[in-house]
Amino acid sequence: MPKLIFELSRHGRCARAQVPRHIPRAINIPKHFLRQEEPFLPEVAELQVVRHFTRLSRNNFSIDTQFYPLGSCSMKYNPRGVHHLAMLEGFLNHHPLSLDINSQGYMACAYELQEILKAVTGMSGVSLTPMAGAQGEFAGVAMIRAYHFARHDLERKEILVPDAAHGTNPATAAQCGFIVREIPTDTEGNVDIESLRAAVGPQTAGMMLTNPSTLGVFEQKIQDIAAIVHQAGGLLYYDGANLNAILGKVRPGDMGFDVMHINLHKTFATPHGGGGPGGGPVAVSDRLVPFLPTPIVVQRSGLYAWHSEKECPQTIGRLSAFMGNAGIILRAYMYARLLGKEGMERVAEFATLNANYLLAKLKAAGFTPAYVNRRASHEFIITLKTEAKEWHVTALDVAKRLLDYDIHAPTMYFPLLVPECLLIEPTETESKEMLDIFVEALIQILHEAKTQPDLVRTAPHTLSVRRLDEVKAARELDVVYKQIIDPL
Amino acid sequence: MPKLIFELSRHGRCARAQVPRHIPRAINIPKHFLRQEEPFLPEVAELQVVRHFTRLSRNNFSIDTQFYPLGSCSMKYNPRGVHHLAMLEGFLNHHPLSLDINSQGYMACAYELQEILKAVTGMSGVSLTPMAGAQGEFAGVAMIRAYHFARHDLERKEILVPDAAHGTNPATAAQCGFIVREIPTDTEGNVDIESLRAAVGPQTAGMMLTNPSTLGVFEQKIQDIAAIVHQAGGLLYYDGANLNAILGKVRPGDMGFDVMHINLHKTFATPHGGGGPGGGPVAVSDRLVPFLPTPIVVQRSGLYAWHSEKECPQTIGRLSAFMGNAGIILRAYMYARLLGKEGMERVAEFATLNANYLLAKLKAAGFTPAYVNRRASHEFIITLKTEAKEWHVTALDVAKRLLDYDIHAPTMYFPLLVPECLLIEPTETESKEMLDIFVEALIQILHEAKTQPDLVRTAPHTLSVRRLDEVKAARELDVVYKQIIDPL
Amino acid sequence: MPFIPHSAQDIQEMLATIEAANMEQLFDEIPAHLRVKNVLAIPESLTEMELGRLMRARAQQDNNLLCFIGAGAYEHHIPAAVWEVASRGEFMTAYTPYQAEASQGTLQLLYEYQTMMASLMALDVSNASMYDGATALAEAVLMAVRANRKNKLHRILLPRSVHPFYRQVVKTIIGQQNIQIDDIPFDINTGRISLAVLKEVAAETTTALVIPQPNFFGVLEEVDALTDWAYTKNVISIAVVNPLAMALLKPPGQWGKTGADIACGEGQPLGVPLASGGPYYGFLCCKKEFVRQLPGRIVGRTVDQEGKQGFVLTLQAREQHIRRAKATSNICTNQGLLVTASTIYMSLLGPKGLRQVAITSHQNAELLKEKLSTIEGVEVVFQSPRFHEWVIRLPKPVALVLRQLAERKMQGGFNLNSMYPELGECLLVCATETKTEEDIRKFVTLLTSILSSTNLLDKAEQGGAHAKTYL
Amino acid sequence: MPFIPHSAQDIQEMLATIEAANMEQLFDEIPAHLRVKNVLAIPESLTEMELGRLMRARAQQDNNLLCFIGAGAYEHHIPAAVWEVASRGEFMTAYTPYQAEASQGTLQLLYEYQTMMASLMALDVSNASMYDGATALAEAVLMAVRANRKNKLHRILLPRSVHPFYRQVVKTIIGQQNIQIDDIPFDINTGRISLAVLKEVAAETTTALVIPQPNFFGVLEEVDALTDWAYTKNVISIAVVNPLAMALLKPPGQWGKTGADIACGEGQPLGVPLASGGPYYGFLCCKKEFVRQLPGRIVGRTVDQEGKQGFVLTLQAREQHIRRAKATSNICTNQGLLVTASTIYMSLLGPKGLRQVAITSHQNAELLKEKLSTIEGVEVVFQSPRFHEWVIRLPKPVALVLRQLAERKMQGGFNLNSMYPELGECLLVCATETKTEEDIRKFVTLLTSILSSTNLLDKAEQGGAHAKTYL
Ligand SMILES: Cc1ncc(COP(=O)(O)O)c(C=O)c1O
Ligand SMILES: Cc1ncc(COP(=O)(O)O)c(C=O)c1O
Repeated sequence: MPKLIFELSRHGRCARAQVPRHIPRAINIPKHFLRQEEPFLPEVAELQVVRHFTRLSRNNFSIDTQFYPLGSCSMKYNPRGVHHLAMLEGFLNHHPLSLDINSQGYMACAYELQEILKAVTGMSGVSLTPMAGAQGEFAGVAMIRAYHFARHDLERKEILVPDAAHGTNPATAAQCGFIVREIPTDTEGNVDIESLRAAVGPQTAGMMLTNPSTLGVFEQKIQDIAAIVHQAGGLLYYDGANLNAILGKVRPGDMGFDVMHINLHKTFATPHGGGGPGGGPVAVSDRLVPFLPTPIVVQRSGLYAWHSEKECPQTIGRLSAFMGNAGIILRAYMYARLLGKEGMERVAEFATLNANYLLAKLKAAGFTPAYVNRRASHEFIITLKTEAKEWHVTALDVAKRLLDYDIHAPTMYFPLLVPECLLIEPTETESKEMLDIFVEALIQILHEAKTQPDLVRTAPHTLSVRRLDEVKAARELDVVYKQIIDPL
Repeated sequence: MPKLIFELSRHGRCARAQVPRHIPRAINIPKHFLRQEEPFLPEVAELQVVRHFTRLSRNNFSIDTQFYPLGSCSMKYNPRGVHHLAMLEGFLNHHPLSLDINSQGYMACAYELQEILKAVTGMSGVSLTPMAGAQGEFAGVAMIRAYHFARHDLERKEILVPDAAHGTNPATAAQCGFIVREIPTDTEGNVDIESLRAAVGPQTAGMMLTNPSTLGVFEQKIQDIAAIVHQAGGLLYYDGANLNAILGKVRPGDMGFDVMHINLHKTFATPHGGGGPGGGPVAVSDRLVPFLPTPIVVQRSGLYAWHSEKECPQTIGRLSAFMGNAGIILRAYMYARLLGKEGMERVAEFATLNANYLLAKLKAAGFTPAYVNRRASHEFIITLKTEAKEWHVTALDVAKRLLDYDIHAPTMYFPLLVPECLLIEPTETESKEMLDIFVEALIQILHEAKTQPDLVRTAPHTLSVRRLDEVKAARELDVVYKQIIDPL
Repeated sequence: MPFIPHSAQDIQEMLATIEAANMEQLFDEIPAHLRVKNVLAIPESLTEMELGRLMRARAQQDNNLLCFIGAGAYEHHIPAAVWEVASRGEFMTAYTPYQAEASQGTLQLLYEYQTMMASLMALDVSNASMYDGATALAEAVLMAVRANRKNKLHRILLPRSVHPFYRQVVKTIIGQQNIQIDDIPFDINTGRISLAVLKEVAAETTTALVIPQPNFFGVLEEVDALTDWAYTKNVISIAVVNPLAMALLKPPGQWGKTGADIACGEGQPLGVPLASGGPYYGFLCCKKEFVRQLPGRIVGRTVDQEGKQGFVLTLQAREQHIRRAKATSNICTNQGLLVTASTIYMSLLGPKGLRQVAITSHQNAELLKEKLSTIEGVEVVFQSPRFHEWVIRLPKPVALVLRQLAERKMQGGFNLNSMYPELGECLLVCATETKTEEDIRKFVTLLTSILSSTNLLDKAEQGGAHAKTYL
Repeated sequence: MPFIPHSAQDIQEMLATIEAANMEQLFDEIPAHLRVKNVLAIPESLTEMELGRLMRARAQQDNNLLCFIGAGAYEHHIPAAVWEVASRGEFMTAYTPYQAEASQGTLQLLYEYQTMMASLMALDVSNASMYDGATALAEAVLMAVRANRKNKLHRILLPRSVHPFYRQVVKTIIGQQNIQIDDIPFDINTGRISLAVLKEVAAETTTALVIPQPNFFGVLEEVDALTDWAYTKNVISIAVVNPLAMALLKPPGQWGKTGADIACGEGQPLGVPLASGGPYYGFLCCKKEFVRQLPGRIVGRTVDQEGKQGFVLTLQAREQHIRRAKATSNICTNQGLLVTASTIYMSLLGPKGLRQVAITSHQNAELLKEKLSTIEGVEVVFQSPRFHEWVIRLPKPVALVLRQLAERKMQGGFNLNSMYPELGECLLVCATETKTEEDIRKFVTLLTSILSSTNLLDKAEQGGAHAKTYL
């Protein structure tokens, strides 16, 4: 492991060519406003910086270097051409508050992406401003709230979520001031319809759902669910994290959803940057259009213009200082244009083909799918319950051991309701050979679990660090160099 | 190690988004001109290509990732800003045969670099066209030939080179039709003056020299050498590979050289690309100006123009289809502007400081310098003669073992006259700490050589491959996949 | 098939393994009548070459503008090394570092970032990023609310000298909860918060005070006094600052006697391009007693099985994927890559370089101010110390002037008209270290000529319809 | 100090270690009177920001030209992935792979390149690059000379249908040795080599025949007949080809009954930008019996101590650093990074994609030819099959027409006037896959209007002084 950059620091060093020339002019700021001592930033030369961070980067798995079957995350190829074009100086140097006449290039892209997202979702209105899925969820649930409010339907205080839902769903509902109520899943991975029926009522503001669900199966009774929620006066929210599974095949709007977000960094292949940025546009049916967050691009006599609070008096408001992650919007737009309508459909087809192929191979190799009778969507779950019991090798151990095989681990222990689970999503951009290599690795690890379980339990062995002590990290909080914080 | 890209190939695959759209038009080429079967190129998808070559890149040492004290190569930091600006579309899309009025931006840079190179070399004329040091040497020696020829001095058939010279020097002289005569080095690393005196005569066309020499010491009698060669009617060639040592301190023109090349990829920090490209501009004193290779940029009433055969009737001619490695010229120009005049001098100062510091530390640690009494220039030699004899650990072994310490090996076994030698050049862009780490590593290896010599003899141990069989490679020639060539 | 590697033979073999007759069958669990019937209303695919032509033309439309707009997004020189390294596939195409052992690069970098940002703010801890400056402020407010359990109703003092868009975002985000926002007016002469007004507005239920530095008008607030006042009133102080300015100005952790409790703001000035408004990132730092309220990801240093140093995401129990409805925030995907760029940027500049960027920006802004104030009819509005931005009043309608400038590719500043109608025809102007004397001269000349032209109104009205931004 | 990390303290400590009083003392072996006395006549240093402004302005000057020039350098779409990956520090900032174990990335890539290029040429082996196409041709000629020891005097048949700059370079490089170059005229009707003429010129001492495909005029040579003729005369055949065209056209290894012996050319069309003429790279392939004559680096596959596959530079005994004055060439630094880009380019396109690029270029060129030949007075000169370039004759002076086009940022082609005066006012025009119908329409419209304008001569003469390139 490289040292910390602070350990390379020497007083007086910096990247000289980057420092502006000294101007012989006074600083017109009274002294009591000024900083007295320097912040603790590293003092290093340009080569040291480039070498340090280049070396750090090499201590990462990534799509560009490894297969990354991280369920629910759609880690597909991020086209380099898209990134390259988004870095054109005309885009990079453009100020967000430029007048419209100086912004038509960018606005054309944003406008067209709004139209494309309407087409793929079957919705009537789109706002691109949410900066990730969770913020899209926030916007969506806030719109549900605003909708009921506008109709003076003020007692709807509950949002329903399946027990399999992603953590952002309940967290969002809570952040919007709702009470969260969990709906159980039946043995086939579907929402338990009877429980749902029992749960809805005049207090129901809406339900958040993803379909296919995070269990990797398509919710077949989706129309029943929609009917139940709608009849109770609630609205249906579609968590678009799994849109990759159905792109061009079936549309949330057609399934009865009222509002949804789209994770551009998943389905639209924008790079995830080791944690972000993302993009979480929201799409809505007619009745929610007035509530969309602003700004929104409109086309008016051949010119693009921004619509904001003034033009959208019922909007839930603004979600970012400017207009969201514009560069991600640009990239998603370009990806959509590269794919075109045929390409969109192929995404779902091949994502599904890859997932079902993997599932079939793993089943044949003796792994246990969480839902044996179901078709996999673009992802699926295997449970290592038996293995954990028999050989005391957990899903975590298997995941860590996979890293030694130079493959990123699948999502572990999510959804929470399936014990010792791995959620596996290969995506459409991986080749059959890569999938075969993955299956081989898992078979090998299963074998190791039986024959040398310690090897698996103490994995990884080949990376820059062995298994890390998370408990110590949380107990002896060290989150800032040289400033160890006492346990709280 | 990654597989070969051909092993990833599957019939029918390619990076679809990169293939031009089919146009419904006939191909107006008779069949007998056409290729019948496909070339053996890999058929792979875009992600596979990006992943394959990204992974390959990670199997390399480089300046961006490691200390690289490769003597004679000046592996210093290659400023990223320079690369970035050279990739501006206005530069990349510019055709070499664009009319001058559409080329003023590039030509301004080339012209100014010519002027800068004159200033740092103390010469009167510069041509940027040679594409690397060796082609610069070719141009230089061809000019020497043309010079004598123009004076009807037709019997000068010999070029002198010191025994320490780089292989390109004799190879170039031979390629120019000269007979090569080696001059021995004295015990202090200087050219043996008596031998030189004995060697010159009416057959002497010139002498090729670098100063400081490839032995890492400054040739103090350079003016005597110049006088001897000049009195014999020969011209003096300066191999600019070591210009980094003297930049802004002493100039070849002032030392009495008539002609020289400059390795832009060394002294001017253009990236070496794993083998190239480089740049090898030639600079000459007055009397050789008419013979410079073309094209050359001139300034004429505020506009830049190309001078070529027509304006330079005595030129040795053209050395490349267009005007040499234009992109490298651009980068060298930018580097020179970032450094400015003060920066130029600092290059020599700190390159020399680093080399002498390393030398002092290594001496103190018990290593044997090739020239104990001499000041190191920007590089220096240690000889492992004793170590080789005592512990049967060679310079090659030590070099390979250094790789395990995550440091690139110095140049080995060059110059040829010093046994078991390592030629060490740290360059000015490395920090003191890095040099200390290097010294520590060498001390450690020396210790290993004594205590566990096999560890050193079989190094490297930590890279993707162990020591490679070069003899087999040459004997069982396999230079094209699936087409093993029989031993010839 | 762009980006899909499957050969015809692959497809056959895979379908055979699945025991599916064709691709269609893979979707047999989807009710047939729900399936998309018509072809999607989306254009046909483009090749990368075709896309390149389209996008170059679009980028060209918005290119080569000279920019004196600030207002929350600032043009600074970004060393090429920043994005050359940040764009490496291993940083750019990685997911969140859930598998710590396979993500030490990102994790160590984030730990370094946290250290740098906390130190720049002179506070104890930093998280690994929020979406942007505005949402960071909203989250800071929510932190304060969570930290102060004694109040049932929470009132937040939110001065009007805070960026108007930030205030809007705060309202959108915390508006869903039982929190009241009190707008604090600014002193019309100084352009800053007046302590007297503050005292009037404050109440028992006041939970937090937001203190901008510099404020939206570029003016420096009397942060010491404000922080001290908050401390004495048991009000949590939330700084919202330009991080670059903190290399020159007193940082939040040193305001007043105790320092501000929380600091947040927009990270964009530290190596992130303007890029039409994003992706940027919000930073959020606080005193250590608030760390459990801190939303978002936090990286901690720990050891591996062999005692070797390593880094992990820590305190995850605060986060949505563990605590679900009780999480400190719903944020999941954050702005990691931007933080990567900023960390490289701060490393290149170091404390002295960063300070020099701040100083040069300030100096250029002062120069521009001097020059502009010599134009007849142009008036500098607030007479307080400024950082690199300030307000001028024009003798003609700002919208029309900006429009005329824009037609000549000059972006003269941000129109305050609709946000602060009480100020009249005011413009917020900014200069950073990127501006040369030549740029400043150009701007002054052009503005002079526009202001002295008599037919300004006629000309501009034709185009007036398009003269707005997305306010 | 840009790029120099030393702090003041470092310097002190280091000088102390060296036992030097100051920096000056480090240069004490240099005779004092030789030292530079005056400050170098070089401008002061710029910051990266300042340099950026300067270089952006310069790039802008030469930007946005529509290009129909070919003549040895061709504009093709380069997938972004090519240079995004080739520019990675580990490829770009590595030296020659002298330490094989630490350079397996570069070495494996070169092995893959050799395989691709040899296969594209249908020959047995390839080296790892020459400087450019022209020097590759010169080296190919030298190979032929070395391979043919029976001749004392060597005569090389070098057709005038070969790129004139290549012919000049060959003369510069081999002109230093005892080799005679025989220019072979082309048939004025077909634009290609006539076998009859060849037979006349050939002599006992003829060592090699150079065969271009397509030739400089874009015309396809009758390569089968030429190769067969050379074979029967014991003359070594050297193909000089556009490598991209070889995805569509018959490759050198399949010419005639035996195939050409050596193939070389310019690698630029395979993923290398125009960039004012370089860096490009030359490729050089041959039949296996010539491998010991092949200059430059060659990578071989071998095994390590444990039998694992690995790659090394091989046959180094041919090279200058071992064989010195007897080396096959003096080349040392080559064009590795360009080969890296080309290898990525060929991998992305594959055999079918590459063929499609060639076909589309051909089709666009044919379309352009049709359209241009409808302009009054414009005449297509050679009636032979072409690849993507061809010659037209104009009714007005080419130099003046080009100048007028250039003023409107249209680059109409390469002026053949000074190289081939016998052809009259001729222009070499090229279209590749990058040209749209719209581009072609623009060109035709502009040329039509220029040719029909009556005052062409007057207007253009004013600027005529600058209307030349570096011919
Ligand atoms: C099912 C699901 N919903 C929501 C989200 C949250 O999206 P984001 O990370 O873009 O905020 C995720 C992200 O992993 C997810 O997988
Ligand atoms: C001393 C010396 N001379 C000449 C050369 C040849 O230069 P190039 O590799 O640029 O052709 C080198 C390169 O290593 C060298 O070190």
